[in-house]
Amino acid sequence: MNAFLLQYLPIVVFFGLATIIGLAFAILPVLIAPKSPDPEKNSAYECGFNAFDDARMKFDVRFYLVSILFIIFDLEVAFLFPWAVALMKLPHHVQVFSFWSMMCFLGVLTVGFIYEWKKGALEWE
Amino acid sequence: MTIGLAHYLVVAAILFTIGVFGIFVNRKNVIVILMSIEMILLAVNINLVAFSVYLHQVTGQIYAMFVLTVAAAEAAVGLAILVTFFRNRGDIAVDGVNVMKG
Amino acid sequence: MIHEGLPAWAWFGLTLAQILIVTVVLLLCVAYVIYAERKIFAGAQMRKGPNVVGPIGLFQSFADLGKFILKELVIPDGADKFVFILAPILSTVLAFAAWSAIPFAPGWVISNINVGILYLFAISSLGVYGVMFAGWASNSKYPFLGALRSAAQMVSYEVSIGFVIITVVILTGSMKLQDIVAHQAGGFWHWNMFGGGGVAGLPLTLVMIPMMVIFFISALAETNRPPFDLPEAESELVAGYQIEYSSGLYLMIYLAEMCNIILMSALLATFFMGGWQSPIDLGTEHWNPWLASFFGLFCFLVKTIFWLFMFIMVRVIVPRYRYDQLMRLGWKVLLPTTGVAVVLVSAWRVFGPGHGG
Amino acid sequence: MSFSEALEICRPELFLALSAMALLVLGAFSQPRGAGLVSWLSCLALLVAAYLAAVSPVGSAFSGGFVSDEASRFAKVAIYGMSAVGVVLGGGWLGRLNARQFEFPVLIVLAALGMGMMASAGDLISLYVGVELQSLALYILAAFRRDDGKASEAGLKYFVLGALSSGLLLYGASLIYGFAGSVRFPEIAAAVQHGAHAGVIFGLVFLICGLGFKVSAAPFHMWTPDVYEGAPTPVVGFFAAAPKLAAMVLFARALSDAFPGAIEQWRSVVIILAVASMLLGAFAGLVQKNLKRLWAYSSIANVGYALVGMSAGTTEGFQAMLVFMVLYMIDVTGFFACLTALSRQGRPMETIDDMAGLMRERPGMALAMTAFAVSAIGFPPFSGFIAKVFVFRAIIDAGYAWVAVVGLVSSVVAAFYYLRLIKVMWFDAAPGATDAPPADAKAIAYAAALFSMPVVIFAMKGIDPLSKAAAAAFGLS
Amino acid sequence: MPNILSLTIFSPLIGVAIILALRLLGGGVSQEELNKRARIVAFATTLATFALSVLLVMNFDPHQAGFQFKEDIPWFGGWHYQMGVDGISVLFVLLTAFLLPLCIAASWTSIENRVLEYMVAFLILEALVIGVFCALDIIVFYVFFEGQLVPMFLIIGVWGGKNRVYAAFKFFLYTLLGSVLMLAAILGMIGIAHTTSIPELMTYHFDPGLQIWLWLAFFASFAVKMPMWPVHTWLPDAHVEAPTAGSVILAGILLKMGGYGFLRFSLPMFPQASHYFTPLVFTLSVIAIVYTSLVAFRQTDIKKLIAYSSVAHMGFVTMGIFSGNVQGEQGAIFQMLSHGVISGALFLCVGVVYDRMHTREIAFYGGLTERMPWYAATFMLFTMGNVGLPGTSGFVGEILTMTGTYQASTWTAIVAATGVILSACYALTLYKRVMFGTITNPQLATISDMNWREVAVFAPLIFSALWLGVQPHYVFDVTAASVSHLVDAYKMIAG
Repeated sequence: MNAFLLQYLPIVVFFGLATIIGLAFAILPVLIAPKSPDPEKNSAYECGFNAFDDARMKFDVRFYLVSILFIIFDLEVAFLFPWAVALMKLPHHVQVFSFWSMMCFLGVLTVGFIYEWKKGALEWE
Repeated sequence: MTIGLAHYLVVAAILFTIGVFGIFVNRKNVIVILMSIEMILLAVNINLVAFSVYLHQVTGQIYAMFVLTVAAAEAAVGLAILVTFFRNRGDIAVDGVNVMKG
Repeated sequence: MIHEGLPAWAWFGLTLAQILIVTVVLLLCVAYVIYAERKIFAGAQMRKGPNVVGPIGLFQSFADLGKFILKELVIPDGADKFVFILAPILSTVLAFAAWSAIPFAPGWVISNINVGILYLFAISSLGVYGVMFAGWASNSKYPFLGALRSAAQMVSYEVSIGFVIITVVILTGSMKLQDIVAHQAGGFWHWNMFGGGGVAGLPLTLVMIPMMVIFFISALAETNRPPFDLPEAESELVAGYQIEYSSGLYLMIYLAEMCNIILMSALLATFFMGGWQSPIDLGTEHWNPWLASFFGLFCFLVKTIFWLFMFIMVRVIVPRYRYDQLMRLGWKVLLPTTGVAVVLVSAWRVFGPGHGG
Repeated sequence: MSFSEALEICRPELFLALSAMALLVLGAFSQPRGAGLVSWLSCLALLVAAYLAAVSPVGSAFSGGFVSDEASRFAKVAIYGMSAVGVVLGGGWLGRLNARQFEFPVLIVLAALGMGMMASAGDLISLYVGVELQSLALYILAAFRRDDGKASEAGLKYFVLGALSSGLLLYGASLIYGFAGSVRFPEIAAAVQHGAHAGVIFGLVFLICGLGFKVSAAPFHMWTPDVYEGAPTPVVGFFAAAPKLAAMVLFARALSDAFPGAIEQWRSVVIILAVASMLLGAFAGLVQKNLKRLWAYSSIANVGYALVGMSAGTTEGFQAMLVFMVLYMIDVTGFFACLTALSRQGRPMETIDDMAGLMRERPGMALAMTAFAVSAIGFPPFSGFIAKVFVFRAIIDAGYAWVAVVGLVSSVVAAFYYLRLIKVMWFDAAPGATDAPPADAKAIAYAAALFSMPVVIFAMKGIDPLSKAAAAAFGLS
Repeated sequence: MPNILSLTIFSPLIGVAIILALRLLGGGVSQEELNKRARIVAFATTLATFALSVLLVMNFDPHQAGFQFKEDIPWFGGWHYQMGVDGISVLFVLLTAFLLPLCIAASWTSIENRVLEYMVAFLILEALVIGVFCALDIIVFYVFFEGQLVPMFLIIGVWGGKNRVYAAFKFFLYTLLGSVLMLAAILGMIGIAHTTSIPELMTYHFDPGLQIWLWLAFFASFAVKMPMWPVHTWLPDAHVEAPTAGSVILAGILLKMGGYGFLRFSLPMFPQASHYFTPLVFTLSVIAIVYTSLVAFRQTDIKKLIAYSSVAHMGFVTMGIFSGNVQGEQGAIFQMLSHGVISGALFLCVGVVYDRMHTREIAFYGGLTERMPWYAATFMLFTMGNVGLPGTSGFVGEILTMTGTYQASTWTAIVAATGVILSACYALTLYKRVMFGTITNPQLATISDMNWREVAVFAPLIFSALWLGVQPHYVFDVTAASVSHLVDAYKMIAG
């Protein structure tokens, strides 16, 4: 295994340890806590009513919209990272070029944003 | 064991195959198809990045960035179409997608 | 902290020890942050707060821990058991694992990866899954709605956080957190919140302090903290996605939330306030390395605690937002602002003084 | 190559991109009333882009990622022109439904931009970006009627299979990149000059499969009938025309510029695609009742013919492919313009039986549709004949006479269903009165019909040398 | 007159334009009036075309073997709009232009619906058919050759009888299948010879092995068109269902294109293959002559009977063509011309009674001599012509083809001669059953004899049938030079 990957090994170990902690918290109560289930206790919480209808119901389409918008914008942010890292390491004239390139990119993004705004995709009434 | 190019390619190929199968074998939910598509694209990205490192070129990683971005747009469009489909049909089962046959 | 040349078992042991230390300290911190929160909350409301368990209630959190573990673990009938249990574990794992990239002091970082920011960004994005799983697996309406709201809110603010981080990356030119901290050496006017470029960079303060504030606000939303605690708004959704949780599983959700708050504070300190750098250059590089490290840790802790205090004070002072206000703030105010900030910062760096132009 | 020169080379695309964004903003600010204005401006923008493409300088920009040569100019003029027609046709149609939305023309402009990118792609990255830009816009166009179940189903199917095909294409591209060591076509060509690595061939097959999906060649055709049937008619008219040409040009460029050394390998694959498409298009069309579906199979068959030209692997073959696609494009647009124009008591006429007695009621439309059907048979002296002659001449010259025979026989089989349409229109009695066709669709249909018969005879004098120059620009001897 | 050929070809299209203009501009005019004007325009146009073709023949120099009145305009892709006629084709142009006015006249009253379209279809058909005989570029030839399918398809399908759709489809698909194979061969030839010019292709020597395939491809097309046994089955159907004028065109002209194709392509371009396949052609021809004659004998429909007799007569033509000597070729050409006149006339004769009674059942008729003496006489003349009675044009053609064939293959000629006898049998039986005896069918009681228009239609046909019969040398004078050139070239290569 090379040194590059070795850097990530502690993270894996950390994940493992965290998982152990998590499992411990999940298993401990099972082992030591009392158990007395009854139907009322095990039913879903519904403010005193009996549960009706499927809980996994249809929900507002705006949540979809938000997720779609998120996918787009988050990816654009991901696009910015390498640029941001590299920007200051370039010779100046390339820097200017790369700056304007990214401004074009952001400009396109802005056009999309304006469109969304005007179409009311960002409204939440 | 040293992890070489071949391993990355095999992983990518497996992911790719799972993705393709996910599209054709899946009978339950269109969302699964969307996920399969993402899986295919990720397989491609693994390929690209692996090759890029192996070839000591940055091109592959740039390509992967493009793929990522486009994949996001694709997912967005796919979800949007899925939502309109759902609003018309009230269901997104794959078996339901067959009003037109022939 | 890669130690080349060590045998594998020694390396592994060392790493494990470091991780254990971080974990234990983190758990302790969580305990006392909870305690502090309750105390501050009480103080603001002219109450005493916890004062029974231990001297001035110092062991309150440990008592709570015991109580949680000793309570019955109720899993609702209709729940998807596997996912129901997985959700809090996932949240906890992510909340802990994020710490592996945080630099506590010079050289004190578990994994000094060169894409540290990206790693943190990824981990915090995954946090949404814990919430979604929890809400969905409960098979109950309140959790479901709470999870949806929470997810939508988290992703909405994630974008602004991304842009803010971009400004930081532009200033420092690296995604390695150690580099970011190192870049802010030389006195507080080198901190990113003041432009990160010494005296010449001071005009950027006008951009970077708002960025810091926005990061803070977004962090509140990301962690579902008041005033953006709509997913668990008790007047509407009782407790949001956590309603059905109890005992150890609830503990974990709570733990994860607290961990995340501390993490966000630490990030704020690292990104904008120089991390373990002291506010005034004391020439620590000439000190005994251990002393310098502990001093760095001290600076880091002070800054983190400051932000934690801010977290708690916001909860004390600011009333809760409405959901549409929350979304509007995220998409229509923070997103454009941060976008413009990215442009300004990059333009400053390219065309501003000291960089030709 | 300086940056400004590079911009010069991609000027038409630059212009289109800027206009698309400007139109989007304009539309967003002027809604809901500005849709008509945006529509006309889009049309204008496409025509200007076509002009710019016609006069754009030859060269390659952005380290070979964007190529402008005779081939791309030829294709772009046709693509942008047809897209402008698509805007007019679709705009009028939406206007009649009182569902005018400014997104429609903007999406067509974006799709056209993607097609322009495809026609100019000089490396695997711009290939992919072009394909996706085009496809994403087309997915939305297919599902543009949000409240129509069939349209959204069509959009969904198109999306799923389109995305799958992009995946295949991309996987192939990644393998080619890895094993050939570059994404630029000339460098790939240099790498595969003396026998290609198996990985490259593997990638090439995937690439061909992906492109096969995009041009809807059998056996990657399964989305076509459903999408054509479900999507709105004018949109289908647009689908069937410009994107196919763009995909074909891209196909040709990828094969000729990047894999001239592997011609033996790709030729056999393309021949298989071509033969399968021709036969499937001919036989599966026989049982169709819905005209849109029928024309979907017809388009599969026609893509097969175009692929025949390409599989010749010669300059003549590529020229034949270009000529075929251009002539076919005009025919198919005209046909769908007819379908758009025709309705009976407000219900669109979509099945063959709906066309009964059309000759009595709307002789003009019936004549136009007859012209398209006859042309689709490949009947002289209609444009379809000229197109097929080009294709078959090329493949026979390349020494694959059997492919030509298969193609000709399948065109006889296909003739049966075209004849059935003519028969229904001319011989059968009409069940009821048809509505007056709208002027825009009618004008487009008539213009296309006139092109298909007398005009083409004179137009070929121009198209022939242009397409020859275009084909010569591909990297084949 | 430099462009007389193009003028002849495209003059019918001028009529089309006028008719369309009438339709578009004649806003307030009644349908009746429009129909009438369309008929007049069509008739006048065809007459003008005929006049042009007469002019063409009069200016034709019979001593030259090559192509005359040549025109050559470059098209695209190395193709040329190249036109010209030689001794073989010029008379077919005349025949076409001659029959068309008669067709228009014959359908003056029998076609009542969609008259405009009908006339347009006929005029387009005429242009295309003349184009076939004049084309000197192989692609242009194919365009014209194939192009006439659509108008014919519509003529049968729109104005035909009960089973018209079936017949139209059969006609179209049979012919199309044959001709696409020819197209493949044409494209192959162009690829090898790098020219599309027919005169140049005629001098190009194709590899004998390849010739076999090319010949077969061309044969597929021409044999269907001709039609030869066993691919003749579309013809009776098409004839039965087509309107009278459609049948006239079909039998009179369209069938001749197959024979013309053999003369123009198969023999000169693929001599070795033609020689090689001569036995096959002979076999198919005699089968056609004998078998279809027998089939004709069993027919109950007058038109079908005549259709089968056409197949039989075309057998003589193919036989003559492939005999490879001057008599055979001359006879074949003559037979085609004469058959054009006689079978056309016979179909018109059927049309006369069909217009009146709307049936073509032989059993329906009987004893028409009583009521329609003029008609009976006309029918008699053409029946005799069909049988090949000396003095009529049919005789000359049959005797010459058989003489030619005799030199090439004795047995073929002998078997074919039985066909002459058989044709006498069925033709005379038909005549007897339709014309003689007493009227038994009461519906026939009111049937009237030919009116002046019908007489006017038949008069030129009667004249030409007799004139060709007694003065055949006019034809031979025109064709001699070209035919001997053809035969010489053929013999030189094929031996």
